[in-house]
Amino acid sequence: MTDQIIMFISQLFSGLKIGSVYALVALGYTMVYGIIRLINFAHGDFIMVGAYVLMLTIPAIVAAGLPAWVAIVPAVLVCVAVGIIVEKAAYKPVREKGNSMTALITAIAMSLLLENGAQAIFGADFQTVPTIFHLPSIAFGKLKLPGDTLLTIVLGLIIMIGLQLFVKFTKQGKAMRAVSEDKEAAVLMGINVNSTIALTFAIGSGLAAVASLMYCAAYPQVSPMMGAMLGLKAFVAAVLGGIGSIPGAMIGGIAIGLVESLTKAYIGTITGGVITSAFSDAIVFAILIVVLLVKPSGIMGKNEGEKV
Amino acid sequence: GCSGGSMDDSSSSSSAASGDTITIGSVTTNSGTAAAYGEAEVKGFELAVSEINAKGGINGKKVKLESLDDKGDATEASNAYNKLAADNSVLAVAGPTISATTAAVAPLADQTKLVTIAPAATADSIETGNYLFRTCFKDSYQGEVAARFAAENLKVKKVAVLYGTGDPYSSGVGEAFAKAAEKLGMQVVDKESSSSADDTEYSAQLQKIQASGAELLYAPYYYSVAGPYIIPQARSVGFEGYVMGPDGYDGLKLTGDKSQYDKTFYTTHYSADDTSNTKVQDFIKSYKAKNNADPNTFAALGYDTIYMIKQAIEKAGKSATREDVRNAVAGMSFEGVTGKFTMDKSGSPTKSVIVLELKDGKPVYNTTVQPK
Amino acid sequence: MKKSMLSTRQSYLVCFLGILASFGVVMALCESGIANSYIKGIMMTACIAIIMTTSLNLTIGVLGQLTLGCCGFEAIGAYVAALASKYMVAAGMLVDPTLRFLVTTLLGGVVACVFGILIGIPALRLHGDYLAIITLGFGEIIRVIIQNLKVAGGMGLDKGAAGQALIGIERTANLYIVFWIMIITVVVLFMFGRSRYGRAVKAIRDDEIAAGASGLNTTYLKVLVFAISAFFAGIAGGIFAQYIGSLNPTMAGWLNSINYVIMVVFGGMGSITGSIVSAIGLTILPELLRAFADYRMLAYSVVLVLVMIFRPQGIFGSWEFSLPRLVNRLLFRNPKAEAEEKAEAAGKTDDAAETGTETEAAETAATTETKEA
Amino acid sequence: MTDAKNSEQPILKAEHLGITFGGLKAVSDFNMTIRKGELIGLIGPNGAGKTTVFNLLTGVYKPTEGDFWLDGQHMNGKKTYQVVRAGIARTFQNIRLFKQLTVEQNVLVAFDESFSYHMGGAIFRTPRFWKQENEMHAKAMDLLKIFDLDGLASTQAANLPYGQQRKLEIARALATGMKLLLLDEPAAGMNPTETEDLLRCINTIRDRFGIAILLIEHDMSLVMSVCQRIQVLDYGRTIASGTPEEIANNPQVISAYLGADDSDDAEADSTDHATPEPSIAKTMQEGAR
Amino acid sequence: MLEIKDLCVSYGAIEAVKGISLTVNDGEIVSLIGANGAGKTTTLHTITGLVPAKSGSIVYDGHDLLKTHANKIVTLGMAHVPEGRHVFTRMTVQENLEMGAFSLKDQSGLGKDLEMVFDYFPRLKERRRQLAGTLSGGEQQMVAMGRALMSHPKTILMDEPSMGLSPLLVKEIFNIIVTLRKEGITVLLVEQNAKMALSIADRAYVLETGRITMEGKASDLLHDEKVRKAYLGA
Ligand SMILES: Nc1ncnc2c1ncn2[C@@H]1O[C@H](COP(=O)(O)OP(=O)(O)OP(=O)(O)O)[C@@H](O)[C@H]1O
Ligand SMILES: Nc1ncnc2c1ncn2[C@@H]1O[C@H](COP(=O)(O)OP(=O)(O)OP(=O)(O)O)[C@@H](O)[C@H]1O
Ligand SMILES: CC(C)C[C@H](N)C(=O)O
Ligand SMILES: [Mg+2]
Ligand SMILES: [Mg+2]
Repeated sequence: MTDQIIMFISQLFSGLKIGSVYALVALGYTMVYGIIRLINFAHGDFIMVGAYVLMLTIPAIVAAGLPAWVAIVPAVLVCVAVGIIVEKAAYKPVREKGNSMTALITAIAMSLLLENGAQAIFGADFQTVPTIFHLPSIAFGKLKLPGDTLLTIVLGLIIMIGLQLFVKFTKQGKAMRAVSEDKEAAVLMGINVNSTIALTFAIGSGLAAVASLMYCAAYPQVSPMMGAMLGLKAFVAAVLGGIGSIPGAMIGGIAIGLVESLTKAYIGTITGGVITSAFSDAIVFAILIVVLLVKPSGIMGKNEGEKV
Repeated sequence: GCSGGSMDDSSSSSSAASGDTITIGSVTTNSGTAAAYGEAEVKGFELAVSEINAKGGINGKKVKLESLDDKGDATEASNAYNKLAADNSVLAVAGPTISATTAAVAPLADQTKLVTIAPAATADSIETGNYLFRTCFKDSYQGEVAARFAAENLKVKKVAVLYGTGDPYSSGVGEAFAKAAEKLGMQVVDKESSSSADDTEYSAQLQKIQASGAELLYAPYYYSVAGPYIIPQARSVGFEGYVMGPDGYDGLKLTGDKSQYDKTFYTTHYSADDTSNTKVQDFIKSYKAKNNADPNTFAALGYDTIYMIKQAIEKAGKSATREDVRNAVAGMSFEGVTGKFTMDKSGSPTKSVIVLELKDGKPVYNTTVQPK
Repeated sequence: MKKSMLSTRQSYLVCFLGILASFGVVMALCESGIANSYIKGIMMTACIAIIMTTSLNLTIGVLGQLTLGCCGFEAIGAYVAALASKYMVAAGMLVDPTLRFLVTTLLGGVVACVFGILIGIPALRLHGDYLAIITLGFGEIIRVIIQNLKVAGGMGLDKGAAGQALIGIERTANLYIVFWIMIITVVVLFMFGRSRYGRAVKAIRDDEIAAGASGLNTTYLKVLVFAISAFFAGIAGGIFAQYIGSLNPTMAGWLNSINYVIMVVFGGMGSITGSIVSAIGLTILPELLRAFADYRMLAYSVVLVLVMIFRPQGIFGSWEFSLPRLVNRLLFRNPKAEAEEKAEAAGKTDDAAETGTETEAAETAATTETKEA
Repeated sequence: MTDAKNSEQPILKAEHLGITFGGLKAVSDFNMTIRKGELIGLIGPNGAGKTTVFNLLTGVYKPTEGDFWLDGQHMNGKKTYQVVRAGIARTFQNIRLFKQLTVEQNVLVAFDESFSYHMGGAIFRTPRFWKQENEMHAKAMDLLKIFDLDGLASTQAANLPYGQQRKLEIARALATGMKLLLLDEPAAGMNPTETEDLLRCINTIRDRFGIAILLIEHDMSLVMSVCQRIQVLDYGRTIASGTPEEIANNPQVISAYLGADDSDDAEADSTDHATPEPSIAKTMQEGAR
Repeated sequence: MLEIKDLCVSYGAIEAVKGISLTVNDGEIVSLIGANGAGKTTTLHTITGLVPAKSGSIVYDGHDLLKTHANKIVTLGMAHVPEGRHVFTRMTVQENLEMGAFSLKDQSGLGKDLEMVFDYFPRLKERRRQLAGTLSGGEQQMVAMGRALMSHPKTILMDEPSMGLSPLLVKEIFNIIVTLRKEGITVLLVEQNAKMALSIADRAYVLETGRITMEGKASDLLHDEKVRKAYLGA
């Protein structure tokens, strides 16, 4: 293998690494958006919450002789609790009285609340998270593929398939789809709308905890604001893939990860230095825009053209 | 007839600080991504103020610190600053924290004739040569010292630079380093950039740097980015050369294997084990007593900033006006925990730079580069 | 009943007098020195926020399309105005600062408007959250581009090289002039809203398909609204640049845009009064909360959630304040007018009582301005 | 009425119009000619493609085959608003009003194109602005009067009862100044009394405005009493077209749409609850007379 | 048996239902007729818990419906075919029908139930894989009715089932209602097509602006002069 190819492949993998984290986060967005048509701006901050739980519990867990990743258990519990509280305390009352714009502002406000709350509790400073996985890299000659990257990708795929099966085939999954389309009709079918929405939030928030584990494994640091940009990118990923679509979130996440990594690596060379790797964020958004203009519902999204 | 509406009127040619207290204002970044710096600075301010008050204040008057947050935002910073400026009892301002907000405040300082000393805003461009001063050296100087250190002490030939374009600090130091490196006969083999100074993933750029054969990577980022992301990622793509950074590396966050931080150097303002400076140990002791933690560079700069103001007010005398204080700061010589220095004409100190090296994850004093 | 009320012409006159009066108050405050530079700074920030919010309200409240990229346009306006001003200063053109301020600000608005059209044409094919995310994307792209633009130089990379540094912009913004720009903005937006254009735009908000089927060129109107919003955002940017004196590309970021969206929704979608009051209120609120330093953002977000829960339509809903109506009420008390008033307060008739309420929003600007000071 | 057939140019001419949705041929080979003053019925089973024909004629969908002309002007590929300005207006099967606007404003919006003051005029409130606004107001009130809606001019549209919403939708369509009016099930959800009222309205506007109307309706008594000709769609194809009498007796139409005439049971309807009242064909014939 | 007593419902300041009482006995078809906005839909919505009542009582089979959670009502054997169809637009026809059986503990009879619905509405069988949102109005009405049947209801509330349907289908739907009754299902039928509704109903109520103004045997009402004039378009 030439150096060029090795470089290319490792770029691909570094794209996949961040991409599969985006995908995990995007799955949470998609679940929640799918059911209540709300961009849950606070979702990125759920990840921050999860990350703080990891930071706080890992030392104790390691001290108890357990592997660090066991910290996912308290992280999921806390995230689920936070998710359900946010839904019950803020989103539900607003959903019942307001419109979609109000709901969006509420979500933004919840995001601010979580960020500033975390800052009040933990301070604004960054704090590091202990190493979570001690996975060996898999080496092919000069090419080294980090173990946790592979794990993140595999985990992302498993969760995606699991969710897809859940939503398609279980009763609760069907209830979610019904609620997402028509709450009144769903009630008439005997579905408890509120608990279905709560369940969706629980799943979405649980996913956020998983995402925070994988994120902290790759980027071992927490801060109150860490969720903002991550959340935004993941949301872009969800929209790119077709928001509401579970495979779409996965595809969107991976796509954004790859685009980021490959543009950082090659855009400068391709454009002869006119556009540098510093443009990578802009390029991600440009691709999103192009995709949406060509296919307004995203890569995997169903076209919901309104029937006149 | 619109003068009243003009933002440029300087109504307040402030009278002497009346009453028996002197108010020092501060505008710092206490929330948002750069909050840690602001918080450290405020701790430095508070320590200095309490020490000063314990020793009887300035010119016999008690000192009061009026501390405001700018959230790292230019508009917030100017509003906060204007609030201080409108208060005639404020004689001087310490802050703002980062260059971006300092740039917004600089013209206000000139306009309201209120001396303002930024502890750590290092960007070159904020200089006005009038009411704005700083306690720290500036980026071009810092970059140049780093380049000189690389050439003379580390004796490298090929260097690479990586910086974030979104941040004037990161790109400012990065460019300064590159320019100086070329002047000193080193070869800048690769120059990479990131979208912002708080990205998390740099391996694409780092891989190219590794491929370019650089012996030293100059990566001017904040401590929160260089520690957990840049250095480990550089090591994981196989880069084994030196890594250098600016004062933002202070308090570097370490993760994982400590040995990956070996061969890392950075330029800064002060070192805890700089034995050449006797003030340092006293400062560390009282800081620890008050805050139960080790001070970092920014706390040290904040601490010095207040003492600079004290020195200036004392010199200006009991009935000092804002202008008097300004004149006292201009050209002053000062000796503090971050070194001994003199203010130049444009309001920046000419001061020595300390280079620290990470050994087993701990910063260790390496050398002091004296100003030429 | 009409007889006992102000005629249309009289209503206009009342509004104009109201505006003059409020300007008088602002002037008195400034000239007497009651308003120090801090208060003046806040008034300036509030004026900028009013321009941003009322014009954004046209897109969000009146057209009903959520955009999260308004600060992208503000940034374009700011950078264009700043660079133009620097260039003019360097070239010795337009030495009169007021004139230079007006010309560069207008230029900022025009360039932002052009971008608004270019971006609006493709973007407005999308709706709702998709439009929101796409405009957010444009804002971010603008940020990154400015950041990397050699001429803008991030922010003052190199003070030596002319034109690169976007600090040291001449601070020519004058509160009185900005006040009048704000008034003009509000009046223009108000008149636009109460004309066939405004009606058409509201029709699109209520049902785009039916609007097309009523013969409206919906694409044209949507882009028009977008362009107007962008124009005023650019104006606001031009003022901002020449008030603050230094620029940073992060101003184009989505977090800033969201702040203005919050102001719009907070005040009430479609209500110019609401936008003005919330722009002023949310500019002042954080200043008042300064005392609570660490907790002020926390408090702010809690307040926001509570307002959304207990008053989801925003503080003013779609209600507009009207000075002529107030005058009518005070001078010609009669039950019918009051009933009408009540109906309107309930948000039932949007702007049916056209003539009686003509320049009320401009008026609101005036009176609220007074409140602020 | 039949002399309308002899008039010069047809208002609408559609030839072989068709559209496919991912394999589903919703409409195919649709031909129709409508002349001034005519009122044509378009009927057919649910899902036959009637609404889709409307969508094709108003530019909501682009036809995948065929062409149509309005007053001799080729209309394929025109945007909705262009079609409307050229002279085709419609109502919707599911009412689409501008809910937050007042009744009068709903109509004013549709006038929009016939008024020409510009933005400058709006902002500076020029005399032209006032003149046109007043004119518009007067015209709108005239139009609303036809539908007895003038008293409700400043009510918010969403607060109107259903029947009046239907009427307002028609008034709004009329305000576009069209030559051809497409009505999609205007009587749906109305009781017979309200339907009768609507029928009167339709007749009035046709006579008063001299326009052509194409009407989709499942209420046979209405269709049969007002339409001169009826075209029947099934599975997107035209299965019959002709006078109401011809249609009412067309076996294909009966089996696909009207249902067999179980007039035997009809007598029993009031006594035997087990049988619904089926004498639709009878009602139709009555109406047709 | 369904018994409503003194029911009042309001939307904010608007009083839509002003104290109505009505009874539906097992195995009956009871028709509720009235002009637009009379409060018919509101009544049905209140029965199935979609809208809260202000006062009064609704008892069904000994259960106080006003105290029963809306989503539990269907498990008591009451299905509601809502006005405006409310099909799940992004689900296929078949998925919609399956949703109808959501409340059933035992899902094993699903296939048979589907066949039953397809027998009633052969059109749906053709379109079983089409997204319900792209169906024509009439087809959607069939989906809504089919979906209600899937829950094995003892009582069905129908809100204008004939709206927008072709004459043939209207007839079919009324036939189906009659068949349902024959199978022992109780039907509360809201209709604009009063003539047809009265001709198949046992009893009927006339609702005018939130109040019941007339009630009695359907056949009597069908011949009542006032009713004929107001609702039958005689
Ligand atoms: N956008 C679309 N995508 C897919 N199929 C569609 C679409 N629009 C219409 N159809 C299909 O085309 C057929 C005709 O629909 P259309 O709405 O024209 O029926 P219709 O004759 O108006 O029926 P109804 O009397 O029930 O309103 C239907 O089978 C419908 O499912
Ligand atoms: N969600 C709502 N909010 C406010 N008012 C409502 C609401 N729904 C119905 N109403 C009002 O309640 C009254 C009764 O409405 P309802 O829908 O029950 O009538 P209906 O008899 O079903 O009429 P239709 O024949 O038009 O279906 C009407 O005046 C209506 O305007
Ligand atoms: C606190 C410091 C790291 C700030 C940095 N020197 C700047 O100018 O932005
Ligand atoms: Mg149809
Ligand atoms: Mg109803």
